[in-house]
Amino acid sequence: MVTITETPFDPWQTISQYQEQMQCDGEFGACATFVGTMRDMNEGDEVNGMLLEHYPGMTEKHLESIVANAEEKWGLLDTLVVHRVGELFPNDPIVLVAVWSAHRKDSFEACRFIMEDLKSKAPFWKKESLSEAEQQAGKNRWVENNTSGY
Amino acid sequence: MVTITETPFDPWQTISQYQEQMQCDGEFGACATFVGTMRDMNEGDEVNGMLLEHYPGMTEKHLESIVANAEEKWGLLDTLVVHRVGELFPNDPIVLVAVWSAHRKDSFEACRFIMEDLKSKAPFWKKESLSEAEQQAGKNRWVENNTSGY
Amino acid sequence: MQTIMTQSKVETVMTIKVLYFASLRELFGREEQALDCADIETVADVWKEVSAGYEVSQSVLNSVNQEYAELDTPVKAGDEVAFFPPVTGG
Amino acid sequence: MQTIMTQSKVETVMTIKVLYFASLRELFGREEQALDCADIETVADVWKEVSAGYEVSQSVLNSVNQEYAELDTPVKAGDEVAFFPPVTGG
Repeated sequence: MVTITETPFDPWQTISQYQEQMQCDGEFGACATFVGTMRDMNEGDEVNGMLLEHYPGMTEKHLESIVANAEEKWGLLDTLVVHRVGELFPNDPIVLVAVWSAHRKDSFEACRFIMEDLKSKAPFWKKESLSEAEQQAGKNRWVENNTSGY
Repeated sequence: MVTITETPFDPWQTISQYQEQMQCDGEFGACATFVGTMRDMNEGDEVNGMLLEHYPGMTEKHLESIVANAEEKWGLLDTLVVHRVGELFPNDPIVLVAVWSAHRKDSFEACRFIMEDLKSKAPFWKKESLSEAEQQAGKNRWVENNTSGY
Repeated sequence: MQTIMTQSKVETVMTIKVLYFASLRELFGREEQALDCADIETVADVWKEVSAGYEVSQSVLNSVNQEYAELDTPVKAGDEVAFFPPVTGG
Repeated sequence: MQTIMTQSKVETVMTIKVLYFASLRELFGREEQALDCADIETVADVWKEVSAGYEVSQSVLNSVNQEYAELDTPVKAGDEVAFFPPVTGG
């Protein structure tokens, strides 16, 4: 399942609730997850807030195609992707990827694959507010590139 | 932190509670986790229950050295390992590894490294009960080898 | 993708919907526009029409109908074309 | 690792504590024994004393004082030696 949300979410509660309604009890031996969280520093600067923009429609389609690719490439039982958009603050969870499979190799590899594809291709854009003064003056900065995760 | 427990645990609640008392809010941008869960099938046979034996003392020491090795190799902010022992049933969580770091590459790699080292070297042994009848007759089987996760 | 339309509505479809995101939205000062599709054959033609002389660079990505596309990807009436910088989600 | 002991307690330490786990515990029918350390120099010597003729194989692992060891690892009085099959946790 892929969800884009403007509402802050608790990643552990979200996984827990999702897992409870899954239909593969007893089948999954492995669950690999990744949670990306907003830090209060980036490139040496203090960051007070962030605006996360996306391309409604294309973003969902792209994430669903990433998940479909992963499910085809590995033997997965279920996959959950949640991504926050809108206004975020330090310590807010940004993204959650959880992958369930029978054996650990598949969920480990699929979870990392989904995150890397999401970071490099899913249409999201981050704009950072570096200080409250700058924020009020509208002097924010777009993050220009994601670093590689491999 | 490394914990061996005979008590069933909820992995998501355990991570959530551990994270709340961590002293690195705003610093961690990444958390990779792995949860291993007992399946109801193994090697084609239905499995009703499992006894997980360990070597008290050596197991804890070994897990702590794995965590120390990972923390030395990657830039980690915090690490949590929980492993169940005693009598387990299908769908019970067996092991939880959670790794927090500033960037995703470190937590992804360290989480997988810890799991592989745990599976190949930490002194735990699984004995499966294949059916209730066999269980009552004491005819259980030791799992002989863990499969590779790479 | 095709629907039966009355004659009066055909006119509205003879345009291309162009979207801008993030820094490109701010640069162009708009998030969306309808472009007459006359003389438009590719994404590059769309860019030339809307960019007011800005050079297209490696840091301008594009999509056609919500799929990643290239400058030489064909564009026709009714399509949705978007321009945006490298993505930074996750 | 060394503690000062009264003369009367020295005797108890002139043994090696041997532990068995999992299928080896069941095979030997015991989980622990104290072995007189006379003539014991290595893990292999311990195995010979306790194994009643069972061949040591690749599927028998061992540890000395809770660290993985080899058959030729030295063993002395007061040490804890364990034998166990390949591990299957996680």
